[in-house]
Amino acid sequence: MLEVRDLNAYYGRSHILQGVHLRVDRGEIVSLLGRNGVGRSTTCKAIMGMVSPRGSVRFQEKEIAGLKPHAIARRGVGYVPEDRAIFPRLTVLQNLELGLKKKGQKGRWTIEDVFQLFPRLGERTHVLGGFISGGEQQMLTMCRTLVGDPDFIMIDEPTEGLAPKMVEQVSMLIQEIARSGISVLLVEQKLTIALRISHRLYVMGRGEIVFEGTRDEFEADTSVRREWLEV
Amino acid sequence: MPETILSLKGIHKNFGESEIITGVDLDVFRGERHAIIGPNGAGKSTLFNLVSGLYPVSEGRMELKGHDITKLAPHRINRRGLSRSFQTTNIFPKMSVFENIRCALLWPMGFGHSFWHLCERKKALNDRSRMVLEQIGMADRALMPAGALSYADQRFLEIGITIAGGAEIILLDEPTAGMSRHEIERTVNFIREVTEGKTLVIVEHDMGVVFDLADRISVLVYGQIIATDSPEAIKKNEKVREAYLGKEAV
Amino acid sequence: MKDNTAASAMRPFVVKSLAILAVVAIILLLPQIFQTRFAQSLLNQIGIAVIFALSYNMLLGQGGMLSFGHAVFYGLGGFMAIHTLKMVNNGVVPIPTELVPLIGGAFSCIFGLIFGLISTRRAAIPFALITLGIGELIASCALIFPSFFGGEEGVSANRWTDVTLSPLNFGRAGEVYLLIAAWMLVCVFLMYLLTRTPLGRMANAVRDNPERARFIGYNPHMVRTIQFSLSAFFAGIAGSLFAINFEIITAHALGMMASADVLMMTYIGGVGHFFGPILGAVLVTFLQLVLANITHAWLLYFGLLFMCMVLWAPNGISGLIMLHEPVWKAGLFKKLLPSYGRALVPGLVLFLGVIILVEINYHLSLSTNPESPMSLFGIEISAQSAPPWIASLLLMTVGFLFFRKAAFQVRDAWDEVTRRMRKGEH
Amino acid sequence: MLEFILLSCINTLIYGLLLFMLSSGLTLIFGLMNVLNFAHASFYMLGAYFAYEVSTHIGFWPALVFAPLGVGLVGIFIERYGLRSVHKYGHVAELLFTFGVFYVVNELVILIWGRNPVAYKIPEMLDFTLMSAMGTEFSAYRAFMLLISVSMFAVLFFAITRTRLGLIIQAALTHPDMVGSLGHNVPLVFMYVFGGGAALAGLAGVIGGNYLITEPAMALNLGPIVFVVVVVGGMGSLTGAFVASLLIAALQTFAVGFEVSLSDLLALWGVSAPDAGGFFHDLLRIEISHTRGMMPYLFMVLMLVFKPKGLMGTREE
Repeated sequence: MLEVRDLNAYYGRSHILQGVHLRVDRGEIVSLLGRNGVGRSTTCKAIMGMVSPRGSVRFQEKEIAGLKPHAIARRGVGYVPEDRAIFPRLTVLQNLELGLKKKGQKGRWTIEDVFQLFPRLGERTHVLGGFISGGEQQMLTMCRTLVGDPDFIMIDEPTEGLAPKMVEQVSMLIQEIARSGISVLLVEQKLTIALRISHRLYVMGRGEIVFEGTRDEFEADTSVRREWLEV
Repeated sequence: MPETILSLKGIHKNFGESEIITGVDLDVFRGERHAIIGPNGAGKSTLFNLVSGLYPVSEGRMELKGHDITKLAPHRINRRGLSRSFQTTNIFPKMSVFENIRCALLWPMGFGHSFWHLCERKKALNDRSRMVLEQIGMADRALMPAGALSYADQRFLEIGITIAGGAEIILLDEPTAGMSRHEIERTVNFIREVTEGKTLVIVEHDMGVVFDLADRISVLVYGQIIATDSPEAIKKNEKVREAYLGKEAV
Repeated sequence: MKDNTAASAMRPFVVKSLAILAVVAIILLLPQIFQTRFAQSLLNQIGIAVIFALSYNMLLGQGGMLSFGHAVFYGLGGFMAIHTLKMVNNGVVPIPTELVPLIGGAFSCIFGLIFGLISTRRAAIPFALITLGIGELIASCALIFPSFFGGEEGVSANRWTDVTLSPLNFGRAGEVYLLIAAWMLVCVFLMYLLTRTPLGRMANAVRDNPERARFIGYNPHMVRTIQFSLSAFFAGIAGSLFAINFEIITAHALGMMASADVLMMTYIGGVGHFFGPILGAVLVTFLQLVLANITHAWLLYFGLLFMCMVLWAPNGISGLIMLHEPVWKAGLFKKLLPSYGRALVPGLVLFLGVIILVEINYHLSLSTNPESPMSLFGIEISAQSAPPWIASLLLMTVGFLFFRKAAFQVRDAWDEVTRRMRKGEH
Repeated sequence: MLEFILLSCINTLIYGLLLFMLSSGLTLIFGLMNVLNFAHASFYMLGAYFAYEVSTHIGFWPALVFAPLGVGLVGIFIERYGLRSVHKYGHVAELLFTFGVFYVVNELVILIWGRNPVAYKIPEMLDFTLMSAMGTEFSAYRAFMLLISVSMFAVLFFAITRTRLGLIIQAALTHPDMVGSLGHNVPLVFMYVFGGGAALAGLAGVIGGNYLITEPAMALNLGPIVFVVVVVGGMGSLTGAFVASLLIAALQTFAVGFEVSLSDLLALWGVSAPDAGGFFHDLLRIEISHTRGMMPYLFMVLMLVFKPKGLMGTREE
């Protein structure tokens, strides 16, 4: 579904991504792990066209590197950024409506589905986005991207700063998304959820991929963990 | 009884509706290496931004060497002997590496806003700039524009700017972010070396670095410090394990 | 070994001193070479413009402060100087003419300090707006304080006095040139030295990253304020020299358009290098005086030139020159020349088309009798007939198409050169 | 006195709404794109000149439609082929670019229409006295201006709060990147907003150009005042711009009526002004009405000293 080859990105003159490659197949949950500042978010932004990439990004057999973000989004790529980016002056409902690419768009997920799944959001349709809790914001931002009917979605650090109960809900939603046929690239720092729900994992260090493999391979290879992830 | 150099009393900080720091009390002792750890979003960087004066505190009192610094502007706090680094690289990108360091030395060496001295003519200033460059291992790149350095080198320069002035208390915000194990080791040694005899407060994710460097550790969770203790005691602390490291603590 | 290093350390010093001496000699000899009245006046105005533009670059280039009201300090200095001259004329105070610019400068500096405190709290856009407002404020003050600003007709005085330090009495334009040249050399030298002082360095640091500057002990507001008032000082000197040169100054000198002129002059010269504004001042003043005699449309050409610079050469002429320095050193400059040559011809064609269009339009809208024939490049044409219009549009279209093609060739040539230089490095 | 107050109130309202018509576009563009459009008052001038041209050939009513449209197109062209390409050099470069546009438009207007004011007149149809109260005449054209500006704000308000494009604009004010990655073409939206802001300024020119005067200096005269409005109101705040527009209009309108000077005040206290010449003489003789031109700037400077964020500003450094 998504194939990234030799992806490079620069901020000013500093070389942030140095030849990243990764692959996500249909219906898969793939995790991208790594410490703060190794370039995970930049990878997402480069795929999304928000930082100008050099290299190849093929999505559903077509090259998308170099396109504008909105064009990439219209091809079916969704992105949930780390900072959630809820529009604070718009209501919950308006936030969701902006997720639709066209007015009245109907896809795998509709706004009604979202409200059914998360009654909490349904109760607060007319509350301004700036006045809902962090957990609700996380749900809202994921749902906002979902109603735009992407075939592939990148989720950047969805559990950051959430209470354990919310974390549980988020990971359930991610699995739900994958079941509906949407591929997921999950960017995480913590291992707990990533290990539990993803099919394959990539580990990033300093602008390149330093490990790729299945869950079992990852569990077996403790040296990667030690060098690039934890403690 | 060790002497307290930095003391925070009942610090609160809210941005609009959301309260990020919800009552922090902390005493940092002179000469210790103090690490602040905690999950993402716990407010560690915010705490640094409060202490260094970038944000005004909503409530509470901060003292540096016994003087109230609660309402002081960043440059005033800096002049009292507190220097900090940033999590995201924050240097002077268009100026040369040497110039970056030299600028950081101007105020501590008493040049102030003077426009009657020529920087080139001040031997002590230039000697010390070169010394700091040697320390951070960048003497060979002194004339390169700082923006053209590699990411890791920019991180070193960032720390270089922070320690150059010889501040008594140094705050480092995730100095090893984005580095490999190898570079991290180099950085830890370097930090240990340059903060010898000074007070260090460090925010860090990497537990290896924390347990390696710190004399004492504070754990910040949801805007509150739930424990401050020696590394060994923190490792054993049940509350910390539960709140932060999780059940699968490695 | 030791002697060797000392000698090699000495060499740049000697070369530098010789170069400076040569420049001083040339500046002093210039009026001997160009002796017409026009040349005299041009040289005087260039000298003034150089100081003014450099003082402006202390804000824009070195401090990252885009000011739309810098002429305020030029004008205030000028008015102070002219009042001082008047008092000397009336025998109230015996101040030698050579030192009058110092008084104008000091006067501006005081106002610079006051306005600097108000306006430099923030840089970039808010600063630009505030300077614009202060500029307008002072300009409108000019109308209600006639005793200082002289109302519509301005203030005039006589520069010819016996109260001088030197044997000169500044009756002739040539003598004024010496005064201007001397002040110009001193000011250029001082402003150059300023860039190398702690304040100058911190101005750069604050320009690049004000937040970080606060964490190495500096208050960006204070650094900017001091830089701002020093810049006002030099602008005041330039304004005083203007007053001495013309013996009259009006409120136009401190208005918005005067501020715009110095901004555009400096930017065209280039703000990234110290010598940029000097180039800009020389070029623009020259064009201004020469072209203003030939065409009414000078300001339009000036504006278009400025916009082209903003769009395609944001570092100005000096930036363009310095871009070629490494290419020249690598001996690859000749690789670029063919593509430049190919771009030059269509560029000139395009330019010619624009000129014809502008000139016939000016003739139609401004001349008393639009039907009368006009002369363009020595050719008599009628602005109301079709041929010149067609010719102009044709030239513009053809020129544009070929110029675009040539622009791609220039880019390719540059890519090639950069590739080669990279290879050479490794 | 009552008559003066009534007259001044009406003038304030008209002038204030005109100012707001200009500053609303400017504030919106600033809030959205972080571009301070120096050429904004040039669009106002172009609106007046276009309207003059159209109304001499076809009539005023077509001009009311076509002139703002034309100015909007000019704005779109400038955004698409100029501003967007200097964006990569930063905000100062963008400001310099719009400053260049301002300068060149000024010269082009002189080139095409000459240096003298053109005879852009109020349409005869509206050139009569609508009503007069307490000796004050209220012309139909003023009523028309009020009508146009008020209805325009109704449309603008509706467009921003109710339409999908308005929602996208509001969202892009805080998170332009996110709006893009949801599949909305943000650069295109920016272009429309820039064009819309220009058209708004153009409309102000159409209805203001004949009420005031249509001449090459009109952009230079009004431009800085519009900036004052934006600064005083707080950068990027529409409500702030509205309040500041009316405030500054009131300040300038009411100032005209007070022909009182310091020496008159002193005379009230029984002190007669010393008859010395010079600076203090000037100071004592200034009548409040003379300060009309400098009022806005003085107000702005005072504002900056005491409340640098502006009336309703939320932005910090």
